[in-house]
Amino acid sequence: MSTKYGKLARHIGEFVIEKMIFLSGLITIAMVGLIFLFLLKESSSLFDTVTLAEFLGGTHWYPISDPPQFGVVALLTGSAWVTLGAMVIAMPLGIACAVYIAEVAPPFVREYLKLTVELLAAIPSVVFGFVGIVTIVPLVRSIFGLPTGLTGMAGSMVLAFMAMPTLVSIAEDSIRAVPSTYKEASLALGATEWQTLMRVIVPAASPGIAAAVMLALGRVIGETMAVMMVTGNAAVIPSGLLQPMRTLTATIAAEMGETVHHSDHYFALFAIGALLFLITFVINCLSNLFVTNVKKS
Amino acid sequence: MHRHFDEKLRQINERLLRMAALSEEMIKIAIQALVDRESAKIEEVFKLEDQVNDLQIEIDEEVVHLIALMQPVATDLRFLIVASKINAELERIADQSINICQSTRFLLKYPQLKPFVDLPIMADIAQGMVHESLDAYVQKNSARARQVLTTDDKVDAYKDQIFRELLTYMMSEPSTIPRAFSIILISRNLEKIGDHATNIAEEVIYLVEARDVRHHHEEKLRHENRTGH
Amino acid sequence: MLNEPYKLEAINLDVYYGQVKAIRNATLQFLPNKVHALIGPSGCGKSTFLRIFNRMNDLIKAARIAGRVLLDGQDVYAKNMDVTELRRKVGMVFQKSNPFPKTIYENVAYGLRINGSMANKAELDARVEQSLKDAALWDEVKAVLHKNALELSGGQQQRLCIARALAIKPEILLMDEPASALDPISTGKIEELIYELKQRYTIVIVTHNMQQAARISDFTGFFLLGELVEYGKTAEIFTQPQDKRTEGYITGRFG
Amino acid sequence: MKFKTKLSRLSPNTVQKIAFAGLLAATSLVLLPVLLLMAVLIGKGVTALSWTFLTDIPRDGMRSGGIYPVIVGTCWLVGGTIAIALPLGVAAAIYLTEYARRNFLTWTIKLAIVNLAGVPSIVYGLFGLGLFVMLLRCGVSMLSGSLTLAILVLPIIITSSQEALASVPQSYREASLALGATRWQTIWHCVLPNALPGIMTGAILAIGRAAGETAPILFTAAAFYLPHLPNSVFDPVMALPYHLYVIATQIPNIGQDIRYATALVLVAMVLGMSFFAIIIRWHYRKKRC
Repeated sequence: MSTKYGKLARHIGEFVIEKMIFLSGLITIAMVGLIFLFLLKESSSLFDTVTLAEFLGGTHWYPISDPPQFGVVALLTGSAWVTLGAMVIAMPLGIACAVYIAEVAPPFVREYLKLTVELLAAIPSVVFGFVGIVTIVPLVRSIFGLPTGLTGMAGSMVLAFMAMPTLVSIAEDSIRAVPSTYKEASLALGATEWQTLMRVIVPAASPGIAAAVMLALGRVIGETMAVMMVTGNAAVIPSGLLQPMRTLTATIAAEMGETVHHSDHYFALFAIGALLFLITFVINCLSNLFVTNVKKS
Repeated sequence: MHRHFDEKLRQINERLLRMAALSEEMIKIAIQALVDRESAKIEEVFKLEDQVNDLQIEIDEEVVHLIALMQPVATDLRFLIVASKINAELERIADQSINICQSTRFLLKYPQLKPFVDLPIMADIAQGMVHESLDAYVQKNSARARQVLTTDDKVDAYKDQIFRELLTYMMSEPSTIPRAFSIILISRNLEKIGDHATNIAEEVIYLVEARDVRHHHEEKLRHENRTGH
Repeated sequence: MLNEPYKLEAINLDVYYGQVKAIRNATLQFLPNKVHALIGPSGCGKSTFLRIFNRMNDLIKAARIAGRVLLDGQDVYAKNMDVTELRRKVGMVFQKSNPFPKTIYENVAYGLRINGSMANKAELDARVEQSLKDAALWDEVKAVLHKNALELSGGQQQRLCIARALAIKPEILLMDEPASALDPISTGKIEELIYELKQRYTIVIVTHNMQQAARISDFTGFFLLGELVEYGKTAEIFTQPQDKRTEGYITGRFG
Repeated sequence: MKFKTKLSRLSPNTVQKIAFAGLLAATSLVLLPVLLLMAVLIGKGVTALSWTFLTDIPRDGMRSGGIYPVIVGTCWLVGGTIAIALPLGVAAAIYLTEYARRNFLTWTIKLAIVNLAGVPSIVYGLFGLGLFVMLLRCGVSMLSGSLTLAILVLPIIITSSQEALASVPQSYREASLALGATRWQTIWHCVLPNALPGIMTGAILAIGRAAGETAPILFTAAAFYLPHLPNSVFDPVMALPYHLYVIATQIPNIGQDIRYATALVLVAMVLGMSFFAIIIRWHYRKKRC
């Protein structure tokens, strides 16, 4: 039988363990706060010399000129073009793919298809970048007859693939989550499977599909390495996808290595980081909203 | 599977058997008191009747409890309902013995009318019927129960014979009428005991075969089916 | 009832569930070596009431109580009450059998291992065997003690849960509709088991099946809308209930 | 509109056949390139792969030789990452599922985790640079890299552990508590063993993710060229993903097969982990049913 002393030791031990667990939980939340505060703190130094309007509205990104100019419009436009291009490619393909896997593919094929999608999710982004360089870049150059294939178009195509796993797996989940009674009711009324899909299942799953699109969008905007490797990295405002361009993420990755620490350039890169953080934060909150809506209904 | 319900049923069974034994004993002693002209034995019968009455109430209460609490079905249900009915029949058998004793009390005030020949035999048969019907119940033996049904005719025959014999006494000597009438009543009591035993036997057949053989019930049914009513 | 000391009692007990008063002013006593059944329509607060006694309702944040609960005359809700110690004294069997996904042996040994009360393997083996025997399961599982408990049938799983509760030698056994998910044969086995177990334990069983309460219990309490309408000997409740509402419920005339 | 009327004249079954064919085409367009990619990587990479490639140091400005320090560096980095992130993450998950009440704090934590998962990896890199490298003076080192990657994979570990813990039926906890176990005993003896497969799956996925990430280690841990193994956790290391980036874009006149082989090793490492996780999940799912 346990002695009084043993019982006391047990109580103390448990008290300590529970407090440690609580602390770990707190550390985790603290991390998120810390990341944002840190980005804010480091980037705030930039605004001693540059105004927020100059930063957000400036069209020239000449960080090492004298005097340097830190306008992110070119980079924002670059990110926007690449992202837009990627989503235009990824959305129809990804949703079609999700519908096929969830509702059309025979069961034994379905498992393999899902496995392939998961495979795609696991491939590191440098590998995408590398493969992009050796395959897509020359392809874009020859198709469009360009002097270089390192363009926004190549970036969009690579990103479209990288967005696919997020898009397909979440959309597929939400399609599968539609109660089978809906489907049965529609089929029982004499609708074909395709009619049922388009008029009942996909509309019912649409909040989930929207969430999938948002999450994929977040992934695309935040992607760094692959984009940096295939877009050509020209910090000018692009007028179309067939030009070299540079994204927000690539700018940080490419320039941070060469900056002097605690220089304006360094702080400017942190400011870009903060901007990215905000953009993805908003996108995440939006997709989260869709997901909770789905759960409620 | 073991059920503690079975234990309860067994207890009821035991009580019924004890009651049956007491009832048989009462018949026996009542007839002894008459034949041997021993008024002391009459008191014995009355004492036994008290026990029978107590048992009747106990069994009735237990049956009600078990039906209320255990929701018996099929064999269990038939068993409890039959137990309740046998309980009542046994109590009436005991009552008949009491009636015999009351007639005996009257008879013992006068000299004996005639030596008893048929009456003790008839009492034996009636007592045997009670015994047999209870045995059939315990063994759940419907063949034995049917045997009891046929024995009932014998008791009826003895009753008629005793009645005819005593009728001649009464016609030749009117002063014997009260005594002879009492004896006729006793034979009638014994006949009733036989009837009660018959009822028990019929209940046993219902218990075992789940068939109702009372009042030629089944034959009537068969007849109705044939004629299309 | 009798002049025997009560094993467990609730005095003027109110149970709140958030803003809702789930149980109103219930007072009732449980005697050693008797089976006490709590019956009533679904949602009348029986299960909540049962969980008061081993303080399992501590887990439900919204639940709180007023009134007193006494185990052997001691206040269960006293500040210095060791809840784990209490739960060792007051065993519980749940509505849905919930064996751990471990072996049959490990399920029964779980409570003993947690406490570290067994000196050696032999002692542990013996206790596991005894508990399984007490739960009338030993003969069915003695050859497969190291098989996963989830492979047992529903009725066997529930008896395993009873064995698991018995292993730590409780004094009281709380049962929350222990047979509601079982077929009639398994139910019959559990009922017979309860009849055997009452020789050694104080048993409180919640059931929505009043026939079951009638079959197995010595005392019955009838709950309606959080109120203890009637409490007394089972035989009396089922043959001559004092309250019209009890009569209505047990005869099935109740709207 | 003319097209539409024409289409509506087709029988529903024909429409369905055409539509399904379209879906199949889209699916193939998405998934066939993946298989093609794998085929090319394997086909071109395997020829350059050799025992010396895996065990030799890079030579001749990385144009020849092997990638031994790169592989070892990656393993160290990832090992450190998981050593930091796993206990923290599992503890946080235990706190959230077993202890936390439903209140504003919990809601904030959940939101924080969701957002942490969506933060671009380059932002983690910035954070690591600012906090670990500069502020805490760990320098560009294995330690800084592991810490940064640990924060990156925390959401993965927390969410998968939370799911695993939540999937342990509430009735197990009730049974254990009713047997007189304390809360922690219940978690340790009853909940965690049942959640272990799920937690392991999450951990392995986290390892795969950490091994494949480049951006977070770009300024926190990665060395451009370091032909020997690191001596302490305060040394920078070479890491596979960064190395692949370097030889793919920064080194001119390098043989294609070295690039393919490096990419193949990286992919094999990461996918190996994922497959392992999938197998574990599959195994336990089968066992549970």
